[in-house]
Amino acid sequence: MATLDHYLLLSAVLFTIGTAGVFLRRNLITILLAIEIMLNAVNLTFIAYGRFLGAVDGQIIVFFVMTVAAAEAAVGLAIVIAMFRHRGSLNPEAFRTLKG
Amino acid sequence: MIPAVVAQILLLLFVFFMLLNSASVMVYAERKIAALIQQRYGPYLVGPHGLMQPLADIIKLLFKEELRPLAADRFLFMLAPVISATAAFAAFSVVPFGADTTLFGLLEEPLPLVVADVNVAILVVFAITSMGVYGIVLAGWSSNSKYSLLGALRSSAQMISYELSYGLALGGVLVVAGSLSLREIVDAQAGTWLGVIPRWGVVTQPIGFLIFMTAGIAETNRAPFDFPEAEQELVAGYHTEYSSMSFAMFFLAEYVNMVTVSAVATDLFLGGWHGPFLPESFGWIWFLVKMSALLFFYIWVRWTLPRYRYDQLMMFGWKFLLPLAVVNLLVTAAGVLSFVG
Amino acid sequence: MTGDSSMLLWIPLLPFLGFLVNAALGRRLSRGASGGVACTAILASFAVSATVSWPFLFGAPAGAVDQRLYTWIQVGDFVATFALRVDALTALMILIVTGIGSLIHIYSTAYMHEERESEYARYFSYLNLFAAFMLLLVLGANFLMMFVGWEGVGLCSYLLIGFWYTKPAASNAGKKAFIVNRIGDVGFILGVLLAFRHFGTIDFQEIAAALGPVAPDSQFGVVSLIALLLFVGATGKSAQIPLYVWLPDAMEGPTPVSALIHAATMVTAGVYLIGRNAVLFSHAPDVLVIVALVGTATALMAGTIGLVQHDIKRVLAYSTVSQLGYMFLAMGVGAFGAGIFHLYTHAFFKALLFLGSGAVIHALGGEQDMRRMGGLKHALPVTYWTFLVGALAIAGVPLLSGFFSKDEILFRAFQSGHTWLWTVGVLTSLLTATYMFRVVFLTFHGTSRAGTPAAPDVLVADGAHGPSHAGAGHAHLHDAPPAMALALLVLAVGSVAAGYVGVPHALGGDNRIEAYLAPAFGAGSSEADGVEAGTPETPGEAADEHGATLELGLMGVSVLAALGGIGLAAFFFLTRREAAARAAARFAGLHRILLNKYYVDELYDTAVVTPLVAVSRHALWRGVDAGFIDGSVNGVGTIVRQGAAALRQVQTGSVRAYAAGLLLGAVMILGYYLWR
Amino acid sequence: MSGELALFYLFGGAAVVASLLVIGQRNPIYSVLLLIASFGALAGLYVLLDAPFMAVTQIIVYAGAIMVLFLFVVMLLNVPAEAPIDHVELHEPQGARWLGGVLAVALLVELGWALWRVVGVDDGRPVADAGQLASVLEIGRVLFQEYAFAFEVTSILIIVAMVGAVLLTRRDSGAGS
Repeated sequence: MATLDHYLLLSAVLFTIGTAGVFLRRNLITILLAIEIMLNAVNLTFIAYGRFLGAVDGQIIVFFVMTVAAAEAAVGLAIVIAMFRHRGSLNPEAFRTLKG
Repeated sequence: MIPAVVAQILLLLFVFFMLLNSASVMVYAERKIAALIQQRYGPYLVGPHGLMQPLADIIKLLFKEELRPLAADRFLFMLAPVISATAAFAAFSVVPFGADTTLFGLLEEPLPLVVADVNVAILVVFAITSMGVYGIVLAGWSSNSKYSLLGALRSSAQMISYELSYGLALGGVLVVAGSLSLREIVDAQAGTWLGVIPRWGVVTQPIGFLIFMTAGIAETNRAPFDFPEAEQELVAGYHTEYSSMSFAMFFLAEYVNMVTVSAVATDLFLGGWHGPFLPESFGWIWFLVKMSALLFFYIWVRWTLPRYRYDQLMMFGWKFLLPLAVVNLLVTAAGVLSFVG
Repeated sequence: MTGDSSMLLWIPLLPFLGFLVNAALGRRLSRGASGGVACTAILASFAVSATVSWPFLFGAPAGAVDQRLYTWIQVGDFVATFALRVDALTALMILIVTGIGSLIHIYSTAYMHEERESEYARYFSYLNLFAAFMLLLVLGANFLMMFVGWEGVGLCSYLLIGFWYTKPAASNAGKKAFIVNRIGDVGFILGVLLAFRHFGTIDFQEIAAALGPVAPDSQFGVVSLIALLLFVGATGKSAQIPLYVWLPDAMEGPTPVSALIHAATMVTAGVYLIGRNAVLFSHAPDVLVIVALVGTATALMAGTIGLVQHDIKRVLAYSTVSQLGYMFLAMGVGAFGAGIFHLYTHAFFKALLFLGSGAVIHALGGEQDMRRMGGLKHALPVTYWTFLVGALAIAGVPLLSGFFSKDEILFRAFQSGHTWLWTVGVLTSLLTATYMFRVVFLTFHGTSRAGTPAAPDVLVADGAHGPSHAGAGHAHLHDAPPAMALALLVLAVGSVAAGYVGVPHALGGDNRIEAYLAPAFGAGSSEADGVEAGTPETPGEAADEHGATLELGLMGVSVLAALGGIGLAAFFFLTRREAAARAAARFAGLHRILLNKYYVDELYDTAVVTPLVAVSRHALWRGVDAGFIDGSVNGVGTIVRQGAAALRQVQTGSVRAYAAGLLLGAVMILGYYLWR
Repeated sequence: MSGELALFYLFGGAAVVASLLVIGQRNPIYSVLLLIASFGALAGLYVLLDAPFMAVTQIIVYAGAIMVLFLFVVMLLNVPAEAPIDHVELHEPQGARWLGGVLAVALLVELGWALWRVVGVDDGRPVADAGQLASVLEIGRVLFQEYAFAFEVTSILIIVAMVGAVLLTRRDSGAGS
């Protein structure tokens, strides 16, 4: 029987993986993916706790997180495209100059 | 006496093979009907009335050489058709096609005629269908040819656009039936009004039905929405580079998808296995009849209507179908609120 | 009796709507349209007021009608409901405001006719707005509501005094009025706050009820302080010593405005304030004495000044001040009924006089200096006769309204034991008669002195009657046009008849108005012993024989005073014009002092204004503002700039670095909570 | 070990491995696909947690829509696989990268620690109203009654995101330059 601890630990691991991804990868798209991983780790926590507390609110929150994630993906990818057109690269370090 | 587990497994295999068969049957039917529409004979050499034609096709496909472009991404190139086929088959798994049966007393407890009975079945179907996109997209991308890529992008764009109308059309029925489980939806359609009018979804949701069928055709990339494989422009689109078995899988997937859509439509709008003159245990016959009618409609449409232009398709999808679906959903909801409770 | 309380809101609302209309699309309206809108609004309001106050006037005069609209403010235990209330007193007031207001609106349609459309609409929008606020003032059921109206009328008076804002004198006068009123308002606000602190409520009735069982302050207590502060506010609004200085300058505004705001209604707000809080004041005998003193002093002072002014409107202004003094005298001796009675009659004849002077000015194309008038009797018959009636009324000639009310006051003053106050009152009434008839004779009798240059000793730049009239000369010497004539006649009738609601018992009348007003000064509907202390005028008490004979005697004296005053005026300004000049020459010093209004303005200027300006310039501006505030602002700027220069090093532009910073923070915070 | 636990380890392991691979290799296409896989595994976990509706939503929204968007972008830009660090065209400081990595590990340690403190809060007894948790009806009720306002607000959020995306990707205004 998987307890709350199992799920929390799992989501901690996933979250860390996402965090590490944000730093280690040198490709904006992959970084966005890593962020999605983090979001999902959080979602898992919410649902696990919702189950543990016997309330659907956890699922509701996840619902909203998904909405936000969708918006974030749309805008983020749009920015990525714009930047790629601008610099021809997706390496975040390619955009260090603070002036256009 | 067969234990339930065994029965379940048997059912699963049965459904699988029936779907496989349905593909070949559909191929034959398609060619024959096309011929009739075009005043030809169609296949008639292989076997009586060319009944063996599908078999011949399959054998031919099997013995073809498995080609793969050099520049292709090997793994994804292999993966794509598998995804398509899997999605196609998986989608059917939650579609019930008959009332519970004991197979004339062979089973001790009645067996629901559905591979997996989920209480959010309709959403599952929806989800798995949306997975189908990946097959196409990956195929197009991995085979690294511009025709494939274009076909893939087109088809995925098309599927995504029409998924919305598809889902909203479902919404109408769900609101009326008040459930996400296909079985309950079907059972909600049992019986008649005034003894003559069947309580089918198509009666309560005529517009929803039309939207659903249109979107379904687009979802399955059938004419007149068959852009992915628009031969004239894209030399068969995303599966240009495919041949032999992998091609067969796409082929299969397309027909299985048609079957799935028709089956779902039957469950949602045509009262599933409910119908007059037949006992419950033979409801699946009604189901087959209705489904076949829809499949015929598919083929009929394909050979009757010309293909749209791509921009027209998108226009139609976003500017007509989607708003219509939304309005339909709103009106339905309002109606349910005011009449039912 | 809580009858048609739902109608109360409409009384102030209708003029307000009129204001909105004229303010919003006045530019596009024709003169007829905007004037029509304004008059309709005020007349409708008058109709509503009449229906509302009908039961009070002719029914059982008891209790009050409330209309609570909503709870306006609620902070802790401070609750201010947006509530309107009508009782006997308010019923009278709203009738005066809307009634006189309507007449003056009508009068204005003709008087302001030379203005441009937009100006015309602006004028009427102000006028309506004033009516709305004045009605709110008198209808308000608590101090806060009253205060809204109080400030509102102040604003309108400012706007209307400075109506011809292109004229420096006018705009300055407006500012002066506004600022002087602010001083009074401070007192008012403090009074209200203290009242809330003391009583825990600001509702008039509740305060009165709270005071009911309490005995009056033996010596100067909190209640007295509240009363005193409120009285300071009253002096500001009602132009009493020491805050009367704004009223004469207010004559820069259009004459109908002077009639409506600075004679009939607004300036009486202070009197109303005291009447409204009769119970409160009657619990503060010391303050009542102060009120009486101030009132009397003001009456005398203003009367003397009025004696020598040359500007017809200024004479009227000073007469207004002195009449207000009378009212405060009445209030001071606890004769609230008499005070309100005089307020009511005064509204009629003073409005009449102002409108009459307006007609004269109108006819003479903006001339206000009496030394260039004269002999207008035949040219302006209607104006002349109505003006004469007004003058007789204010002079207190028997059987006219002024007679009854003024004598009531004097009688009460005497009865209350302040004999010398009574003496001064009589003297003042003599003065009143004198200067009023000086005006009459100088303006209407004798020979026309039109076009003679003004004598050099005219210190005040007489407000020309608006740019539109400037230079019009005396080309058109016409009598009042119909609209103005109508107003004049109605008011004349009023000035004669208005007094008969208060015929004293000595003359076999039943002092109806006093009986009628009595409950309004009690602690609401509830019984209250404090009331009797404050308002000794209950018919039975005043009707005893001794009182009657005494009253008759006093009456005779004041009648003699009035006639004597008229006689003096006739002697100096009708028959022996040169005698006046000689008298002026003999008492040159006194004459100059009077002409310069006791140099009060100059006094204030040196005592208050100059130091204030000096402090503001040197201490506040150069010191606090330039030194401290600017310094600190610039300092902040510098700090920010240097801090930014330092922090700029952190901005590597590498997103990853920023993210690392974020994560570091998260890790540290989490770590902190774990270590604890 | 019960069947549920087995399933948990199966899905959880799949999710972890997939996620590791997502950040573990250079080809964005594969990253996207692996992420989809990990989402699938998570969906499985949601089913274990009596949240079938969320599981399906996860598939439809994440796998079906968001990831397709990613895939599209990757394809359209035809993003090349990341170049190995030694021959990157512009010399980039690696400090932040490694710091980030270390911090991530530190975070994991801390989370583990925090978890270890509360371990055993859930004694593993099955929740009473699993059915009520799973019911779409209940979710709908809560979502549209208690969270109605938030729901409406998200619609605004979506609109803004749409407009923003369209604006950003317009040809004439690339990267706001």
